[in-house]
Amino acid sequence: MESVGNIILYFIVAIAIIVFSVLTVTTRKILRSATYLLFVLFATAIIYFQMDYQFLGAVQIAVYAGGILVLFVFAIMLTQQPGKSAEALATHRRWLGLTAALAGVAVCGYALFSYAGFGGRLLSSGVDVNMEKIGQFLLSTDKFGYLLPFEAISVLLLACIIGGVVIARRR
Amino acid sequence: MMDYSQFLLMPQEIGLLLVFLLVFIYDTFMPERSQRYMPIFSVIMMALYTIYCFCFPAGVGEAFGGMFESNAPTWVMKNILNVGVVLVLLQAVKWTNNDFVSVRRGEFYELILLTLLGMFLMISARHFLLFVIGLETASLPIAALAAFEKRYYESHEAAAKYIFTAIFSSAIFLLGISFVYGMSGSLYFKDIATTLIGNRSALLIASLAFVIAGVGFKLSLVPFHQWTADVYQGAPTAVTSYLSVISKGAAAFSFLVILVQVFGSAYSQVWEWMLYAIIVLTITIGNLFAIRQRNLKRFLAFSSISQAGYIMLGIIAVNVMGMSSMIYYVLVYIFSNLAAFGVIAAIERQTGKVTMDDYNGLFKTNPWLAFTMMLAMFSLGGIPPFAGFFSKFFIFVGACHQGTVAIYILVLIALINTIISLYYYLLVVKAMFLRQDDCVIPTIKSHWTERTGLILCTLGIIFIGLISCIYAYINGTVDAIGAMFAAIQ
Amino acid sequence: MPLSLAIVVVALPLLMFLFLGLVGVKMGRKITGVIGVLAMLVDTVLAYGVALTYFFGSGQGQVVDGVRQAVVVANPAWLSFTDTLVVRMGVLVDPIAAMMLVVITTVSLMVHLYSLGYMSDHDGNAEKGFQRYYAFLALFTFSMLGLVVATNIFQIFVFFEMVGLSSYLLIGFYYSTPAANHANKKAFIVTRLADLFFLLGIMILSYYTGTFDFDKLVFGPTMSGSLETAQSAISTAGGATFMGCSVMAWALTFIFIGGAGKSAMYPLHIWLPDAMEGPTPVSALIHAATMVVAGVFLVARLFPLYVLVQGAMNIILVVGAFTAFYAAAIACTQSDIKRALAFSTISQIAFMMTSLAVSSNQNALIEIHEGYGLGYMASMFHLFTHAMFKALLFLCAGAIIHAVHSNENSKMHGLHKYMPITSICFFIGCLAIAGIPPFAGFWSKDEILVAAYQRGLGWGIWMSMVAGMTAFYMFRIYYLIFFWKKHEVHDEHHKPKDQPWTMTLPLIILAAISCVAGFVPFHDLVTWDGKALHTALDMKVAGTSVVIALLGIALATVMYYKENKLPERMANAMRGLWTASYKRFYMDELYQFITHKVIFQGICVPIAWFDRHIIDGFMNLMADATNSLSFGIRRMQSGSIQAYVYVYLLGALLLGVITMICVIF
Amino acid sequence: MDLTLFMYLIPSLIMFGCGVYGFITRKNMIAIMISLELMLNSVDINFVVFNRYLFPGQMDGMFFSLFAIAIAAAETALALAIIINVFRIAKNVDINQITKLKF
Amino acid sequence: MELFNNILIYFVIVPLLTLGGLALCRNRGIKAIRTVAVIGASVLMVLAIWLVSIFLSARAGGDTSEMILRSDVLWYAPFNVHLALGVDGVSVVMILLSAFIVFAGVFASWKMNPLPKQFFMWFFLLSTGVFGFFISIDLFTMFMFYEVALIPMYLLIGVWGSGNKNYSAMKLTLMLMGGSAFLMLGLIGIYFHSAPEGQPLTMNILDIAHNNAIPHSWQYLLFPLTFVGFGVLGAMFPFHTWSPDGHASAPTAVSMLHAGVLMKLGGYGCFRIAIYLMPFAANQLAWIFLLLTGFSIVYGALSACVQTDLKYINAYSSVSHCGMVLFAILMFNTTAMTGAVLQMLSHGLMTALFFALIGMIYGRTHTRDIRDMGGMMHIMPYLGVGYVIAGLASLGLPFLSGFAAEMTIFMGSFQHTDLFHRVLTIMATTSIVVTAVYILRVVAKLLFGEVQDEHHRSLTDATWEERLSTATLILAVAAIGCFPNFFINIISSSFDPVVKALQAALPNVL
Repeated sequence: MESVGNIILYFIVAIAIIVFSVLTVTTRKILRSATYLLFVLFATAIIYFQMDYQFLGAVQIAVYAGGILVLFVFAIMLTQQPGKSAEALATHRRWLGLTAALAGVAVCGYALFSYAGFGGRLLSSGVDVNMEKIGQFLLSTDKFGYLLPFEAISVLLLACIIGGVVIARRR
Repeated sequence: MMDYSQFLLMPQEIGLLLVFLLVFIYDTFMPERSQRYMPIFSVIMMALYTIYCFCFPAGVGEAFGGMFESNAPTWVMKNILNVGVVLVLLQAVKWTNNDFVSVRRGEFYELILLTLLGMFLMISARHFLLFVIGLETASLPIAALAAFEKRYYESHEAAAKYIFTAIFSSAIFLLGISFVYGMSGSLYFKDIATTLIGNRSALLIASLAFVIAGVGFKLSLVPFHQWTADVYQGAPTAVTSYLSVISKGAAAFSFLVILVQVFGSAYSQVWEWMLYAIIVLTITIGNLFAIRQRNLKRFLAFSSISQAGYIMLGIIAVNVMGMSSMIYYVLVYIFSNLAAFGVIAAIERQTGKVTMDDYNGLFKTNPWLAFTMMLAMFSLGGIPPFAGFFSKFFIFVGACHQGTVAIYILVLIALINTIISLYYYLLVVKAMFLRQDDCVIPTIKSHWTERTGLILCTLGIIFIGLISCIYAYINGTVDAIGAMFAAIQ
Repeated sequence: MPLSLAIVVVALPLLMFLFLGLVGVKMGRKITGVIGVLAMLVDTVLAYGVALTYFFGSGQGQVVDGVRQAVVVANPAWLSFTDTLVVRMGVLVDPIAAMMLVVITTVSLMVHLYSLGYMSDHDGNAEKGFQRYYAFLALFTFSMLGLVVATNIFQIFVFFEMVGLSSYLLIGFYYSTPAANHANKKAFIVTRLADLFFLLGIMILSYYTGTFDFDKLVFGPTMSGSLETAQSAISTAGGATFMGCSVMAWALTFIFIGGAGKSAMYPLHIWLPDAMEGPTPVSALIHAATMVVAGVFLVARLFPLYVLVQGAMNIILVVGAFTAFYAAAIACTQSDIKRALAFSTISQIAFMMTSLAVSSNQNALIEIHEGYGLGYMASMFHLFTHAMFKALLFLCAGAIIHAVHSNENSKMHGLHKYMPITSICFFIGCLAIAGIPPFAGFWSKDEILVAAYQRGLGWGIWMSMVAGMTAFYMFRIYYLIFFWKKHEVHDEHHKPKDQPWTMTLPLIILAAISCVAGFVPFHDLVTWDGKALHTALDMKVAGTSVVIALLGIALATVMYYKENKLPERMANAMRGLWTASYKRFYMDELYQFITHKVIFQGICVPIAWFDRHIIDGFMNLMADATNSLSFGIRRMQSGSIQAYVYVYLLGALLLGVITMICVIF
Repeated sequence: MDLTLFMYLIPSLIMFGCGVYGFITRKNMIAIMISLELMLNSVDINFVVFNRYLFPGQMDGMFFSLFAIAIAAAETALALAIIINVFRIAKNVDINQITKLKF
Repeated sequence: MELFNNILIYFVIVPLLTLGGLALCRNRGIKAIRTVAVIGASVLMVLAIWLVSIFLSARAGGDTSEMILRSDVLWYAPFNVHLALGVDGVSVVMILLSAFIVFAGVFASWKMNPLPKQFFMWFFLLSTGVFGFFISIDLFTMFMFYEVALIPMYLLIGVWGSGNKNYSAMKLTLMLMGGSAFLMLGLIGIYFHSAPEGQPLTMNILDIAHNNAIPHSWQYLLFPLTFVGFGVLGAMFPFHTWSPDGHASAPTAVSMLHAGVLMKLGGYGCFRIAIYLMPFAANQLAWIFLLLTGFSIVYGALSACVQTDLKYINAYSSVSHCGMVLFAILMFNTTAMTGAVLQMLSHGLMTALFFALIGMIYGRTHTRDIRDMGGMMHIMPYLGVGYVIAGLASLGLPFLSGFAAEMTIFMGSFQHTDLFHRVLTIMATTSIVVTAVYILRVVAKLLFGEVQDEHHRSLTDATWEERLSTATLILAVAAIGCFPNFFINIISSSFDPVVKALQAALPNVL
């Protein structure tokens, strides 16, 4: 039996995610869209906290909300054109999007809900996810250690930096 | 806890990183006047590294708790990619020295090397996280490369199309992996495989579909292929050639590893038929679109789509013969396609012409270029005695080794499609040899690097098939890991 | 003289052909002609030597116990189908072969000699293609000789083709003229059609009997015609039937059709009149004396088999008897002298066929009576005499044509005054063919009529009637050429006259032979079983036939000796019949219709259309369909990322859903 | 009332669906990027939830999400750079404008 | 190297060396090019004649093995692909035929223009494929050489052809490649059933035949694939339509080599692979193909009757004659099959002769429409006589090659005990009349009659190289016609294994 607070929190988060997700993709103003995305990301962070993954939640807020969204806002500002703040949607496009989204949700939903292994699982308590553990796993070379991906993603980021340089250069 | 000696199992990756660093240092710190030797420097470094890799085989074993695996086939595959990259770089030397891109030429080589590193990770990864990182490393910088020719609008459009589709596909791929994770609780291929035995749930099928979609994007399998033509056409030719051969080869190999090692138990009835449908669609649609293309790069894009379908035949075979044929096919495909792209690049660099009609009467003015192009087309079309014939034959044999009548029918469909493909390959030959035109491309003098690249490709096209030890060697290495096909059900 | 010289007799013309064809064309025209004549002379001498040795020589064992045996001089294998079915290129000398050697070489020599003059203009210069002409003559002679000495039926077929070829080449000697061009094609194709049946016949025959060789089919252990051998050959077929008839009947009928094509039996006769487009000496050699009797020879060769297969023999009888009349009827109205002679030839060959066919007997094996085989002998006899006098007639016609430059008898008339020698020779020929004793035709035709009467009264009367018609039309031609009215001389410098000696000499020789050939003792020498046949002149038959012939001649004299209106009136009185006869009963038109309208327009053209538009169209359609499909689906590649992604996602979902449906449900 | 696994999957799924919808319908390229962020984010939730509910013993899912966030950041950075580049040359960010390469 | 002690390998090496020699020539050095080509072709001819004598002496010396001059070098170990060489009587005569036609072809393309060097290079690549096909007894190498022989056609027709050459070249290449697509699948299928369970798979034809391990159900699948695959090249109805267009557009020497030798690859493959390796299905399914081929014999001949283009006439005639080849092969007895090989020889030589002559006439008149020509016999007697001889050979005159071949076929086919086969044979036999019709029609229109075009009067007769080219072929045609037994003795014993296999597969046949 969950604590009532948890349940209420869950509903708030769930509804927030749903509502703001929908708003993100339906609003006509791009800046608003970015803002709604921020709310969704925050709500996601709350789920992570609820799952006891505080570190992840923090990263979510720091990287996503703090980093990526700022990027978005900069990009929006850079590409903003006077008088063209709103975009109109073509109806056929909307139907396309709707069918694709619904089909995707239906298929994934069916697949997930029909899977026998998920039924009735509850949140187990007493999982200790502390920073020390995370740090050690992150730099371990044994099984369940993540040293190699850690190194690899640095390469990825380096590559993206160089790529960004290539793109950003005037010439 | 921390056993850094495990890095010794990945000499190729580390070596590549070293090459990258050298190139990076050269690019960053060498004086301006010696910058123009930078491309040659990178080519030489890459070539030396490739030779080194050939001479010193990587060890066999697993590292990082089974996250990374090095064995003979991965070593061979990486070497093949190395060779391809050397050729790509060689052919790009002159292009990167032109005034418009010379400023960024260092980045070109660096990005190529980094994406290659990503592909190495894909090939050796036995853990989904590492695989995803490898995949992203291999695909994201290519968007930057596609946008390399800044003066052309097409280059930007190609980059945009590529990056959007790539991110979308990675999202789909991650969704699929999340389902897998939900079912198995692990990201290690081996652990997943053991927990998935006997699993025929809808979730598994959905996740398989998404995983196939995610990797199929890299391989440009139908229906995940539509970015291919636009990007190939818009991107600089050097990038296109890189994209069409190297990243396709790496993706094909890792695709096989994932399907066999992770989903091996779900072969029959599940991904067998998925691949079946995809192969039929890929080969057919690729061919149908290729027929009408006038732009040679776009044409080769569709041709490469259908070639990917043939590569898939080696995967659906799920046996040693199929896998070794697939690796061999990639090797041959690298040489054939790079020969074609080399000719296109050489001509485009000097005249800016890339459509088939521009090639009318090319044989009169540029017999050697036309000859090389013809060999490339014949090899792609599977005409003996060129290497393409052998690779095609072997991959069909490999597929048929699976034994069911359905596979025979699949091979028949593929074979009928080879006729269509032959048709459009011959269109190029026709333009060069049969057609006459008033404004023929004038006789051009290609740079020695281009020429060297083309000669190497030509030699490859002619001799890879005739020298049997190459295939025999690949087959031997794959034989060593033949046990992994035992999990197939 | 050894019989093995027969090989030389056959081979010499072949060598001449090769020599004249390859070397001769580089030499002078006249010299090649002379060489050809000399070679032919040698060949003739050798052939006579062989024949005389065979018939009258001693010590070679040809006659054993009163049976004249065939001698196989050489028989090398040429084409081995299976171990038993082997085509051999052999040389066999037996009575009819020896007789044919004589006939062929004689006529050929005459024609060779005659052509020296005929193939030259009036100043004695040889025509263009002279060498070619002699080469072809030599080729023909070789082929015909090869045919008659054949040791197996397939060899006969081979040489059937070869004589067909030579005939084709010689008819088309003046290949620039459309008529010759057309005629040789027609001749070849019609005979080829017949040869098709011949081939089928051989196939059936060899399939059931397992052999081609005459010594297993028709020759007994004594190497002479033997009904027992034939019977055993037939019985190997084991009574197999096809569509109600025994396979042997089919086989032999087909083989007869092959012979009928060469021998111009109705309805395969249509090529022969057209073949007259060739040079006249060629007509004399090929289309009167030798090649056209190949069919008769063929049936004679297989005589024991035919005797036992009643059905096939009856067909021959009916066809022969009808053709004899039919051709004679047409000959009565033709204005082109060569055509008239051609129909005469057809009629006479039909006589020979009929003669062979009347020999058969319902109970042949049971009662072999005295006169049995008379028809055979008569047929061969008539073949021999006919060759001589018909060659004579043709050569005379050639001389006339050479003199007046036309085939039409309207351009001739009254030539007797200008060409007396020719006229006399022609007259002798006419008497011979009309059956007036003591000329050659009388003797042979008399035997035929006797045989026909033996078979049945109806057949006898029928044949006698045709004999009468023969006399009539021959003299009609004779009178129209040499008398009727005064010759209109157009050019005083080129008055018709007797031709030079090269042409006249053969006429005289042949006329002489025609006078005496009737006295050759054929009944002793040429019989189907090698035994001498005892015959006596049947005065009843001989008498009537002479009377009928004289009546025919008398009628011709009344109508055609002097210019008068009688023929015209008679023609008008029987306008329909006359026109039909003149138009050869519209057989050519019928053939024309079948070949052009039915086969060409009705089958070939539609098939060619079908091939181009349906079969090839289908292949093109597949290519076009692929192309247009390719064009049709190009909208899929719309250039919009969102559309791409849509396809991507739906593709993945569809893949999943369909697999789910298949796997789970 | 229990908070089951599914209750967390539902918002995640809807988020993903919204991302798909947004990708296909939006015209502004940045808006499309935003939609993609939704999709990537929903996948992260999946991983975390699966990890926490089903396999709490290990932290694979959590780590995956961690890395996925980093990857998403890199992707976004690169994509936005390209968008801006396109904006420089095409003077707008309308996705319908970049359909020159087709057929 | 043991391989190089085998004379057979030189049939591949010599054309390749010639190819290399030509590559060294200068583009404009026409003399050098000709010299190299002639040397290459002559060496091939000498080799072929030598091979015949080796074969004869081997047989005379009591060597009764199925194939002689066997060599075997492992090539692709994983697939057990060998470079396996060996010849039996059929291959020997086919090699002889090819050598003759290559020789004649070189002279027929003496004045080839433009790019003579490239032309001869492709030409010799083509011959490499042809010879390689005939000397191989390994499925893979056979197939490889087969395709090597096909593809040069595209350029040879496309670059040096005439008329609607682009279309024709493409059509020909695609249709033949389509056939080889079926073939490839068939070969792969055969490979996977080449040995009994537990034994290593093999590509060696002889081993496969001896193993006789292909399950019957698979034979039903694989036999049609292989037969149709080869049948396309053998111009089997309804897959023959590439032939008229292709031949019409091809340059002389290419038409010669293609009709003369390449189309023979089809018939050869049909019996060596389809029938020999799958006797059961061959017995069961033969009737379908018999109907098709029997039909195409008459069909091709009738179609030829209405054509007006010389090459089309010949192409349709080839359909008819090649139909006869396949028809006879399907009769499954030694005589008919021997006839089929004779017919291949005969058709090869006389069609080559035809195409050579047509090319020479076309080179002078610049038209191939028989309606525009006439009386050529006056103008170019040598070519005219050659044409008549070719025509006579085609319509099956004795002492020329066609007769021996066709008669052997008809006689052999008629030996079949089954009524169905015999009726079909009778149907096929009718073609000899139709053949006569169209051949004589052409001869009459083209050679005889009046000269149609006054310009033609100034044309010249054959030059020395043209004479040499045609004379070679005429001699060969006559040689086969005059001494058929010589060839039959070489050929017929080669069919014993095939016939035995067929009998073993279905004892109640034959």
